[in-house]
Amino acid sequence: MTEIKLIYFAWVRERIGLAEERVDVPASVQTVEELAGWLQGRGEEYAYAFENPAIVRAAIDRKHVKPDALISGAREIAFFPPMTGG
Amino acid sequence: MTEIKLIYFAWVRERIGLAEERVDVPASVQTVEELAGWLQGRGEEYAYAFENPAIVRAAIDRKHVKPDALISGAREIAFFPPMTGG
Amino acid sequence: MDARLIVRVQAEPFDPAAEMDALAKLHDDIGAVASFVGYCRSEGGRLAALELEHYPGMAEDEIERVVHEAVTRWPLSGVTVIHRYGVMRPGDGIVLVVTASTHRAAAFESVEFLMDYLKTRAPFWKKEHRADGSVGEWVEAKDLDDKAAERWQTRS
Amino acid sequence: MDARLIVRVQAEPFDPAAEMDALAKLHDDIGAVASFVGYCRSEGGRLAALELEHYPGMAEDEIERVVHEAVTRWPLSGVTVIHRYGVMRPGDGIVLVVTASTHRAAAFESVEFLMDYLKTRAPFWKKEHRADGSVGEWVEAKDLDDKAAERWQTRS
Repeated sequence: MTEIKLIYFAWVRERIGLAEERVDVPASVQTVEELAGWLQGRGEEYAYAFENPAIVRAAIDRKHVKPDALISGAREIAFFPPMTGG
Repeated sequence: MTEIKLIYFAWVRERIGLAEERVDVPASVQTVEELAGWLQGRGEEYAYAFENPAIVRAAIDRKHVKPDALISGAREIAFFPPMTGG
Repeated sequence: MDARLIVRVQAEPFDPAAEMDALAKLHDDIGAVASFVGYCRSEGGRLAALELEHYPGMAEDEIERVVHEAVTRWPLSGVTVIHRYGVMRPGDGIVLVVTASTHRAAAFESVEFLMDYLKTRAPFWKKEHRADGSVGEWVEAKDLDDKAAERWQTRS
Repeated sequence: MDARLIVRVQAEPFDPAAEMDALAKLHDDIGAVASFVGYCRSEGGRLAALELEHYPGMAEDEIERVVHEAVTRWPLSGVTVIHRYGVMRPGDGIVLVVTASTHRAAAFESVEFLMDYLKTRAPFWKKEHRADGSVGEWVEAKDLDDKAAERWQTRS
Protein backbone atom coordinates (compact mmCIF):
# COMPACT_ATOMS: atom_id res chain seq x y z
CA MET A 1 0.00 0.00 0.00
CA THR A 2 1.20 3.49 -0.88
CA GLU A 3 -0.39 6.68 0.37
CA ILE A 4 -1.03 9.15 -2.44
CA LYS A 5 -2.62 12.59 -2.46
CA LEU A 6 -5.45 12.80 -4.98
CA ILE A 7 -6.95 16.06 -6.23
CA TYR A 8 -10.11 16.48 -8.25
CA PHE A 9 -11.32 19.39 -10.35
CA ALA A 10 -14.51 20.64 -12.00
CA TRP A 11 -17.21 17.97 -12.43
CA VAL A 12 -14.87 15.21 -11.29
CA ARG A 13 -14.62 17.07 -7.98
CA GLU A 14 -18.37 17.70 -7.85
CA ARG A 15 -19.29 14.10 -8.59
CA ILE A 16 -16.89 12.66 -6.02
CA GLY A 17 -17.84 15.37 -3.55
CA LEU A 18 -14.26 16.00 -2.49
CA ALA A 19 -11.60 18.47 -3.64
CA GLU A 20 -8.77 16.26 -2.39
CA GLU A 21 -8.04 13.24 -0.26
CA ARG A 22 -5.21 10.93 0.72
CA VAL A 23 -5.75 7.30 -0.20
CA ASP A 24 -3.87 4.07 0.35
CA VAL A 25 -3.44 2.48 -3.03
CA PRO A 26 -2.69 -1.25 -3.28
CA ALA A 27 0.63 -2.16 -4.88
CA SER A 28 -1.20 -3.93 -7.72
CA VAL A 29 -2.38 -0.53 -9.01
CA GLN A 30 0.49 0.67 -11.16
CA THR A 31 -0.83 3.06 -13.82
CA VAL A 32 -3.11 6.07 -13.87
CA GLU A 33 -5.67 4.00 -15.78
CA GLU A 34 -5.58 1.31 -13.13
CA LEU A 35 -5.89 3.92 -10.41
CA ALA A 36 -9.02 5.33 -12.07
CA GLY A 37 -10.43 1.80 -12.32
CA TRP A 38 -9.65 1.13 -8.68
CA LEU A 39 -11.27 4.44 -7.65
CA GLN A 40 -14.42 3.48 -9.60
CA GLY A 41 -14.90 0.63 -7.13
CA ARG A 42 -14.80 2.89 -4.08
CA GLY A 43 -18.44 3.94 -4.22
CA GLU A 44 -21.11 5.31 -6.47
CA GLU A 45 -19.74 8.87 -6.42
CA TYR A 46 -16.48 7.50 -7.85
CA ALA A 47 -18.29 5.27 -10.30
CA TYR A 48 -20.17 8.32 -11.53
CA ALA A 49 -17.03 10.47 -11.82
CA PHE A 50 -15.23 7.78 -13.82
CA GLU A 51 -18.25 6.42 -15.70
CA ASN A 52 -16.53 7.41 -18.93
CA PRO A 53 -12.89 7.01 -17.94
CA ALA A 54 -11.64 7.84 -21.43
CA ILE A 55 -12.56 11.50 -21.04
CA VAL A 56 -11.10 12.03 -17.57
CA ARG A 57 -7.59 13.51 -17.79
CA ALA A 58 -4.84 13.09 -15.26
CA ALA A 59 -1.73 14.88 -14.06
CA ILE A 60 1.07 13.50 -11.90
CA ASP A 61 2.90 16.07 -9.83
CA ARG A 62 1.39 18.83 -11.96
CA LYS A 63 2.28 17.42 -15.34
CA HIS A 64 -0.17 16.01 -17.86
CA VAL A 65 0.17 12.25 -18.21
CA LYS A 66 -1.34 9.51 -20.37
CA PRO A 67 -3.45 6.67 -18.96
CA ASP A 68 -0.51 4.27 -19.05
CA ALA A 69 1.73 6.52 -16.92
CA LEU A 70 3.18 4.78 -13.87
CA ILE A 71 2.07 6.21 -10.55
CA SER A 72 5.08 4.94 -8.65
CA GLY A 73 6.78 7.80 -6.80
CA ALA A 74 3.93 10.26 -7.41
CA ARG A 75 3.33 12.79 -4.64
CA GLU A 76 0.11 14.21 -6.09
CA ILE A 77 -2.22 12.84 -8.74
CA ALA A 78 -5.01 14.98 -10.18
CA PHE A 79 -8.09 13.91 -12.13
CA PHE A 80 -10.11 16.40 -14.15
CA PRO A 81 -12.25 16.87 -17.27
CA PRO A 82 -10.78 18.14 -20.54
CA MET A 83 -9.66 21.71 -19.98
CA THR A 84 -11.73 24.67 -21.07
CA GLY A 85 -9.57 27.65 -20.20
CA GLY A 86 -8.38 30.37 -22.53
CA MET B 1 -4.94 66.12 -76.40
CA THR B 2 -6.47 65.54 -72.97
CA GLU B 3 -5.46 67.35 -69.82
CA ILE B 4 -4.84 64.99 -66.93
CA LYS B 5 -3.71 65.61 -63.37
CA LEU B 6 -0.67 63.51 -62.49
CA ILE B 7 0.54 62.90 -58.94
CA TYR B 8 3.83 61.36 -57.88
CA PHE B 9 4.88 59.82 -54.60
CA ALA B 10 8.06 58.79 -52.79
CA TRP B 11 11.10 58.35 -55.04
CA VAL B 12 9.03 58.83 -58.19
CA ARG B 13 8.18 62.30 -56.85
CA GLU B 14 11.78 62.98 -55.83
CA ARG B 15 13.22 61.91 -59.16
CA ILE B 16 10.75 63.95 -61.20
CA GLY B 17 11.07 66.85 -58.78
CA LEU B 18 7.33 67.49 -58.71
CA ALA B 19 4.52 66.34 -56.42
CA GLU B 20 1.89 66.92 -59.08
CA GLU B 21 1.30 68.54 -62.43
CA ARG B 22 -1.30 68.85 -65.16
CA VAL B 23 -0.20 67.56 -68.55
CA ASP B 24 -1.71 67.47 -72.01
CA VAL B 25 -1.56 63.88 -73.14
CA PRO B 26 -1.78 63.08 -76.87
CA ALA B 27 -4.76 60.96 -77.89
CA SER B 28 -2.41 58.16 -79.03
CA VAL B 29 -1.53 57.49 -75.38
CA GLN B 30 -4.27 55.15 -74.19
CA THR B 31 -2.98 53.00 -71.33
CA VAL B 32 -1.12 53.63 -68.10
CA GLU B 33 1.88 51.81 -69.59
CA GLU B 34 1.84 54.07 -72.65
CA LEU B 35 1.51 57.10 -70.40
CA ALA B 36 4.60 56.05 -68.43
CA GLY B 37 6.47 55.53 -71.72
CA TRP B 38 5.37 58.94 -72.99
CA LEU B 39 6.44 60.58 -69.70
CA GLN B 40 9.89 58.96 -70.01
CA GLY B 41 10.45 61.07 -73.11
CA ARG B 42 9.72 64.35 -71.34
CA GLY B 43 13.18 64.82 -69.85
CA GLU B 44 15.89 63.12 -67.91
CA GLU B 45 14.08 63.44 -64.54
CA TYR B 46 11.20 61.44 -66.04
CA ALA B 47 13.54 58.98 -67.74
CA TYR B 48 15.15 58.41 -64.32
CA ALA B 49 11.81 58.01 -62.53
CA PHE B 50 10.62 55.45 -65.08
CA GLU B 51 13.97 53.80 -65.81
CA ASN B 52 12.53 50.54 -64.58
CA PRO B 53 8.87 51.00 -65.52
CA ALA B 54 7.93 47.49 -64.35
CA ILE B 55 8.31 48.47 -60.71
CA VAL B 56 6.41 51.76 -60.83
CA ARG B 57 2.81 51.29 -59.73
CA ALA B 58 -0.16 53.36 -60.80
CA ALA B 59 -3.58 54.38 -59.56
CA ILE B 60 -6.39 55.95 -61.53
CA ASP B 61 -8.77 58.06 -59.50
CA ARG B 62 -7.36 56.54 -56.31
CA LYS B 63 -7.70 52.91 -57.32
CA HIS B 64 -4.83 50.57 -58.07
CA VAL B 65 -4.65 49.71 -61.78
CA LYS B 66 -2.55 47.43 -63.99
CA PRO B 67 -0.27 48.73 -66.75
CA ASP B 68 -2.86 47.96 -69.43
CA ALA B 69 -5.60 50.04 -67.76
CA LEU B 70 -7.14 52.65 -70.07
CA ILE B 71 -6.60 56.23 -69.02
CA SER B 72 -9.61 57.57 -70.87
CA GLY B 73 -11.86 59.53 -68.50
CA ALA B 74 -9.33 59.62 -65.68
CA ARG B 75 -9.34 62.73 -63.52
CA GLU B 76 -6.21 61.88 -61.55
CA ILE B 77 -3.43 59.40 -62.27
CA ALA B 78 -0.80 58.62 -59.67
CA PHE B 79 2.60 56.95 -60.08
CA PHE B 80 4.50 55.54 -57.13
CA PRO B 81 6.89 52.81 -55.99
CA PRO B 82 5.66 49.56 -54.45
CA MET B 83 4.04 50.42 -51.14
CA THR B 84 5.84 49.98 -47.84
CA GLY B 85 3.22 50.93 -45.27
CA GLY B 86 1.95 48.85 -42.39
CA MET C 1 17.48 34.34 -26.09
CA ASP C 2 16.87 36.83 -23.28
CA ALA C 3 13.17 37.37 -23.85
CA ARG C 4 11.14 38.99 -21.09
CA LEU C 5 8.62 36.35 -20.06
CA ILE C 6 5.73 37.05 -17.73
CA VAL C 7 3.15 34.50 -16.65
CA ARG C 8 0.47 35.36 -14.15
CA VAL C 9 -2.51 33.38 -12.88
CA GLN C 10 -4.67 35.72 -10.85
CA ALA C 11 -8.19 36.56 -9.71
CA GLU C 12 -7.73 40.30 -10.37
CA PRO C 13 -8.57 41.96 -13.68
CA PHE C 14 -5.68 42.75 -16.01
CA ASP C 15 -4.86 45.84 -18.02
CA PRO C 16 -4.11 44.92 -21.66
CA ALA C 17 -2.80 48.42 -22.39
CA ALA C 18 -0.21 48.36 -19.63
CA GLU C 19 0.98 44.89 -20.65
CA MET C 20 1.26 45.83 -24.34
CA ASP C 21 3.04 49.07 -23.53
CA ALA C 22 5.58 47.28 -21.38
CA LEU C 23 6.45 44.95 -24.24
CA ALA C 24 6.45 47.69 -26.88
CA LYS C 25 8.98 49.63 -24.85
CA LEU C 26 11.39 46.77 -24.16
CA HIS C 27 13.86 48.11 -26.69
CA ASP C 28 14.17 50.15 -29.90
CA ASP C 29 13.83 47.25 -32.27
CA ILE C 30 10.42 45.97 -31.33
CA GLY C 31 8.63 46.18 -34.66
CA ALA C 32 5.49 44.25 -33.82
CA VAL C 33 3.27 43.67 -30.81
CA ALA C 34 0.39 41.26 -31.28
CA SER C 35 -2.21 40.60 -28.63
CA PHE C 36 -5.28 38.59 -27.89
CA VAL C 37 -7.84 39.08 -25.16
CA GLY C 38 -10.51 36.47 -24.50
CA TYR C 39 -13.69 37.78 -22.85
CA CYS C 40 -16.58 36.28 -20.95
CA ARG C 41 -19.66 36.23 -23.21
CA SER C 42 -23.33 36.33 -22.25
CA GLU C 43 -24.25 34.00 -25.15
CA GLY C 44 -27.20 36.08 -26.16
CA GLY C 45 -28.19 36.87 -22.59
CA ARG C 46 -28.26 33.22 -21.53
CA LEU C 47 -25.37 33.56 -19.07
CA ALA C 48 -24.94 35.76 -16.01
CA ALA C 49 -21.35 34.70 -15.43
CA LEU C 50 -18.65 32.13 -15.98
CA GLU C 51 -16.84 30.65 -13.04
CA LEU C 52 -13.27 29.60 -13.74
CA GLU C 53 -11.75 26.90 -11.60
CA HIS C 54 -8.03 26.20 -11.89
CA TYR C 55 -5.32 23.91 -10.60
CA PRO C 56 -3.07 26.23 -8.58
CA GLY C 57 0.58 25.59 -9.23
CA MET C 58 0.02 23.45 -12.29
CA ALA C 59 -1.72 26.30 -14.12
CA GLU C 60 1.38 28.51 -13.80
CA ASP C 61 3.74 25.63 -14.62
CA GLU C 62 1.82 24.59 -17.68
CA ILE C 63 1.58 28.11 -19.07
CA GLU C 64 5.29 28.61 -18.46
CA ARG C 65 6.06 25.44 -20.38
CA VAL C 66 4.02 26.69 -23.32
CA VAL C 67 5.66 30.11 -23.19
CA HIS C 68 9.12 28.53 -23.24
CA GLU C 69 8.07 26.44 -26.20
CA ALA C 70 6.98 29.64 -27.98
CA VAL C 71 10.32 31.41 -27.46
CA THR C 72 12.19 28.43 -28.86
CA ARG C 73 10.00 28.51 -31.96
CA TRP C 74 9.94 32.25 -32.70
CA PRO C 75 12.40 35.11 -32.20
CA LEU C 76 10.47 36.92 -29.48
CA SER C 77 11.64 39.80 -27.32
CA GLY C 78 8.80 39.46 -24.85
CA VAL C 79 5.79 37.35 -23.96
CA THR C 80 3.10 38.12 -21.40
CA VAL C 81 0.34 35.67 -20.54
CA ILE C 82 -2.23 36.39 -17.86
CA HIS C 83 -5.04 33.98 -17.11
CA ARG C 84 -7.70 34.78 -14.54
CA TYR C 85 -9.74 32.50 -12.31
CA GLY C 86 -12.91 33.13 -10.30
CA VAL C 87 -16.23 34.57 -11.37
CA MET C 88 -16.30 36.56 -14.64
CA ARG C 89 -19.20 38.64 -15.85
CA PRO C 90 -19.94 39.14 -19.57
CA GLY C 91 -17.39 41.62 -20.89
CA ASP C 92 -14.72 40.72 -18.33
CA GLY C 93 -11.35 39.75 -19.76
CA ILE C 94 -10.41 36.14 -18.95
CA VAL C 95 -7.11 35.67 -20.73
CA LEU C 96 -4.50 37.97 -22.21
CA VAL C 97 -1.63 37.00 -24.49
CA VAL C 98 0.83 39.57 -25.81
CA THR C 99 4.02 38.93 -27.76
CA ALA C 100 6.62 41.35 -29.09
CA SER C 101 9.13 40.75 -31.83
CA THR C 102 11.18 42.53 -34.45
CA HIS C 103 9.01 40.88 -37.10
CA ARG C 104 5.29 40.68 -37.45
CA ALA C 105 4.96 37.05 -38.48
CA ALA C 106 6.66 35.93 -35.26
CA ALA C 107 4.34 38.09 -33.16
CA PHE C 108 1.18 36.88 -34.94
CA GLU C 109 2.01 33.21 -35.02
CA SER C 110 3.22 33.03 -31.44
CA VAL C 111 0.04 34.61 -30.04
CA GLU C 112 -2.07 32.14 -31.96
CA PHE C 113 0.13 29.23 -30.86
CA LEU C 114 -0.05 30.32 -27.22
CA MET C 115 -3.85 30.63 -27.29
CA ASP C 116 -4.28 27.26 -28.98
CA TYR C 117 -2.11 25.58 -26.38
CA LEU C 118 -3.59 27.41 -23.41
CA LYS C 119 -7.04 26.23 -24.45
CA THR C 120 -6.04 22.58 -24.49
CA ARG C 121 -3.26 22.30 -21.90
CA ALA C 122 -3.73 24.90 -19.17
CA PRO C 123 -5.72 23.40 -16.26
CA PHE C 124 -8.74 25.72 -16.17
CA TRP C 125 -12.41 24.77 -16.28
CA LYS C 126 -15.38 27.00 -16.95
CA LYS C 127 -18.76 26.59 -15.30
CA GLU C 128 -21.78 28.50 -16.52
CA HIS C 129 -23.96 30.60 -14.23
CA ARG C 130 -27.26 31.08 -16.02
CA ALA C 131 -29.02 34.41 -16.26
CA ASP C 132 -32.20 32.80 -14.85
CA GLY C 133 -30.31 32.01 -11.63
CA SER C 134 -30.19 28.25 -12.14
CA VAL C 135 -26.98 26.29 -11.85
CA GLY C 136 -25.40 25.89 -15.25
CA GLU C 137 -23.25 23.24 -16.86
CA TRP C 138 -19.53 22.85 -17.05
CA VAL C 139 -18.48 24.09 -20.46
CA GLU C 140 -17.53 21.18 -22.68
CA ALA C 141 -14.17 21.10 -24.40
CA LYS C 142 -14.36 21.50 -28.14
CA ASP C 143 -12.76 19.11 -30.58
CA LEU C 144 -12.01 22.26 -32.54
CA ASP C 145 -9.63 23.38 -29.84
CA ASP C 146 -7.69 20.13 -29.95
CA LYS C 147 -7.47 20.43 -33.73
CA ALA C 148 -6.22 24.00 -33.43
CA ALA C 149 -3.48 22.90 -31.05
CA GLU C 150 -2.54 19.88 -33.16
CA ARG C 151 -1.72 21.89 -36.25
CA TRP C 152 1.40 23.23 -34.54
CA GLN C 153 2.78 19.74 -34.23
CA THR C 154 3.16 19.30 -37.97
CA ARG C 155 5.18 22.47 -38.34
CA SER C 156 8.85 23.11 -37.63
CA MET D 1 -23.67 42.51 -40.76
CA ASP D 2 -23.65 45.69 -38.73
CA ALA D 3 -20.03 45.69 -37.70
CA ARG D 4 -18.54 48.88 -36.28
CA LEU D 5 -15.83 49.87 -38.74
CA ILE D 6 -13.35 52.62 -38.05
CA VAL D 7 -10.60 53.68 -40.44
CA ARG D 8 -8.33 56.59 -39.65
CA VAL D 9 -5.29 57.98 -41.44
CA GLN D 10 -3.68 60.53 -39.19
CA ALA D 11 -0.44 62.23 -38.14
CA GLU D 12 -1.31 62.00 -34.42
CA PRO D 13 -0.31 59.05 -32.23
CA PHE D 14 -3.00 56.49 -31.44
CA ASP D 15 -3.97 54.81 -28.21
CA PRO D 16 -4.19 51.03 -28.67
CA ALA D 17 -5.84 50.58 -25.27
CA ALA D 18 -8.70 52.96 -26.02
CA GLU D 19 -9.34 51.36 -29.41
CA MET D 20 -9.31 47.83 -28.00
CA ASP D 21 -11.56 48.81 -25.12
CA ALA D 22 -14.09 50.37 -27.46
CA LEU D 23 -14.33 47.13 -29.45
CA ALA D 24 -14.38 44.89 -26.38
CA LYS D 25 -17.36 46.82 -25.03
CA LEU D 26 -19.44 46.82 -28.22
CA HIS D 27 -21.76 44.19 -26.82
CA ASP D 28 -21.97 41.25 -24.38
CA ASP D 29 -21.02 38.61 -26.87
CA ILE D 30 -17.58 39.79 -27.88
CA GLY D 31 -15.48 36.78 -26.99
CA ALA D 32 -12.24 37.76 -28.67
CA VAL D 33 -10.31 40.92 -29.43
CA ALA D 34 -7.10 40.52 -31.41
CA SER D 35 -4.76 43.37 -32.15
CA PHE D 36 -1.55 44.22 -33.88
CA VAL D 37 0.60 47.31 -33.51
CA GLY D 38 3.50 47.96 -35.87
CA TYR D 39 6.27 50.15 -34.45
CA CYS D 40 9.10 52.19 -35.89
CA ARG D 41 12.40 50.36 -35.26
CA SER D 42 15.88 51.79 -34.88
CA GLU D 43 17.41 48.76 -36.68
CA GLY D 44 20.16 48.39 -34.16
CA GLY D 45 20.64 52.13 -33.78
CA ARG D 46 21.07 52.72 -37.53
CA LEU D 47 17.90 54.82 -37.86
CA ALA D 48 16.87 58.07 -36.18
CA ALA D 49 13.39 58.04 -37.71
CA LEU D 50 11.11 56.82 -40.45
CA GLU D 51 9.18 59.30 -42.53
CA LEU D 52 5.88 58.02 -43.86
CA GLU D 53 4.48 59.59 -46.99
CA HIS D 54 0.95 58.73 -48.04
CA TYR D 55 -1.57 59.39 -50.78
CA PRO D 56 -4.31 61.36 -49.02
CA GLY D 57 -7.76 60.17 -49.98
CA MET D 58 -6.58 56.96 -51.58
CA ALA D 59 -5.02 55.75 -48.32
CA GLU D 60 -8.39 55.96 -46.55
CA ASP D 61 -10.27 54.48 -49.53
CA GLU D 62 -7.90 51.57 -49.90
CA ILE D 63 -7.95 50.70 -46.20
CA GLU D 64 -11.74 50.88 -46.21
CA ARG D 65 -11.88 48.49 -49.15
CA VAL D 66 -9.69 46.01 -47.29
CA VAL D 67 -11.78 46.37 -44.11
CA HIS D 68 -14.97 45.68 -46.04
CA GLU D 69 -13.35 42.64 -47.56
CA ALA D 70 -12.50 41.43 -44.04
CA VAL D 71 -16.07 41.75 -42.75
CA THR D 72 -17.39 39.76 -45.70
CA ARG D 73 -14.89 36.98 -44.92
CA TRP D 74 -15.22 36.76 -41.14
CA PRO D 75 -18.06 37.30 -38.66
CA LEU D 76 -16.69 40.44 -37.05
CA SER D 77 -18.43 42.80 -34.65
CA GLY D 78 -15.88 45.54 -35.01
CA VAL D 79 -12.75 46.53 -36.90
CA THR D 80 -10.47 49.48 -36.20
CA VAL D 81 -7.55 50.37 -38.43
CA ILE D 82 -5.40 53.43 -37.82
CA HIS D 83 -2.40 54.22 -39.99
CA ARG D 84 -0.18 57.18 -39.25
CA TYR D 85 1.89 59.34 -41.59
CA GLY D 86 4.70 61.81 -40.92
CA VAL D 87 7.91 61.35 -38.96
CA MET D 88 8.09 58.41 -36.55
CA ARG D 89 10.83 57.83 -34.00
CA PRO D 90 11.90 54.34 -32.89
CA GLY D 91 9.22 53.04 -30.55
CA ASP D 92 6.42 55.10 -32.10
CA GLY D 93 3.38 53.14 -33.23
CA ILE D 94 2.84 53.34 -37.00
CA VAL D 95 -0.16 51.14 -37.58
CA LEU D 96 -2.87 49.64 -35.38
CA VAL D 97 -5.32 46.91 -36.34
CA VAL D 98 -7.94 45.62 -33.90
CA THR D 99 -10.78 43.21 -34.60
CA ALA D 100 -13.51 41.89 -32.33
CA SER D 101 -15.60 38.80 -32.81
CA THR D 102 -17.55 36.19 -30.91
CA HIS D 103 -14.91 33.65 -31.89
CA ARG D 104 -11.18 33.75 -31.63
CA ALA D 105 -10.27 32.32 -35.02
CA ALA D 106 -12.17 35.14 -36.78
CA ALA D 107 -10.39 37.76 -34.71
CA PHE D 108 -6.93 36.28 -35.28
CA GLU D 109 -7.25 35.62 -38.96
CA SER D 110 -8.82 38.96 -39.81
CA VAL D 111 -6.04 40.94 -38.09
CA GLU D 112 -3.45 38.99 -40.01
CA PHE D 113 -5.34 39.42 -43.28
CA LEU D 114 -5.71 43.17 -42.72
CA MET D 115 -2.02 43.62 -41.97
CA ASP D 116 -0.95 41.59 -44.99
CA TYR D 117 -3.18 43.66 -47.25
CA LEU D 118 -2.28 47.00 -45.72
CA LYS D 119 1.39 46.26 -46.35
CA THR D 120 0.88 45.64 -50.03
CA ARG D 121 -2.11 47.81 -50.99
CA ALA D 122 -2.29 50.88 -48.77
CA PRO D 123 -0.47 53.79 -50.43
CA PHE D 124 2.19 54.55 -47.82
CA TRP D 125 5.94 54.79 -48.35
CA LYS D 126 8.66 54.78 -45.72
CA LYS D 127 11.86 56.78 -45.98
CA GLU D 128 14.74 56.22 -43.60
CA HIS D 129 16.35 59.02 -41.63
CA ARG D 130 19.75 57.75 -40.53
CA ALA D 131 21.08 58.16 -37.03
CA ASP D 132 24.26 59.73 -38.45
CA GLY D 133 22.16 62.56 -39.88
CA SER D 134 22.58 61.58 -43.53
CA VAL D 135 19.62 61.21 -45.86
CA GLY D 136 18.48 57.61 -45.93
CA GLU D 137 16.88 55.42 -48.55
CA TRP D 138 13.28 54.69 -49.32
CA VAL D 139 12.46 51.38 -47.75
CA GLU D 140 12.15 48.70 -50.39
CA ALA D 141 9.04 46.58 -50.60
CA LYS D 142 9.62 42.97 -49.64
CA ASP D 143 8.63 40.06 -51.82
CA LEU D 144 7.71 38.44 -48.54
CA ASP D 145 4.89 40.91 -48.05
CA ASP D 146 3.42 40.14 -51.46
CA LYS D 147 3.59 36.45 -50.67
CA ALA D 148 1.87 37.03 -47.34
CA ALA D 149 -0.96 38.88 -49.06
CA GLU D 150 -1.25 36.30 -51.85
CA ARG D 151 -2.01 33.42 -49.52
CA TRP D 152 -5.44 34.88 -48.79
CA GLN D 153 -6.34 34.60 -52.46
CA THR D 154 -6.29 30.83 -52.42
CA ARG D 155 -8.71 30.65 -49.52
CA SER D 156 -12.49 31.03 -49.49
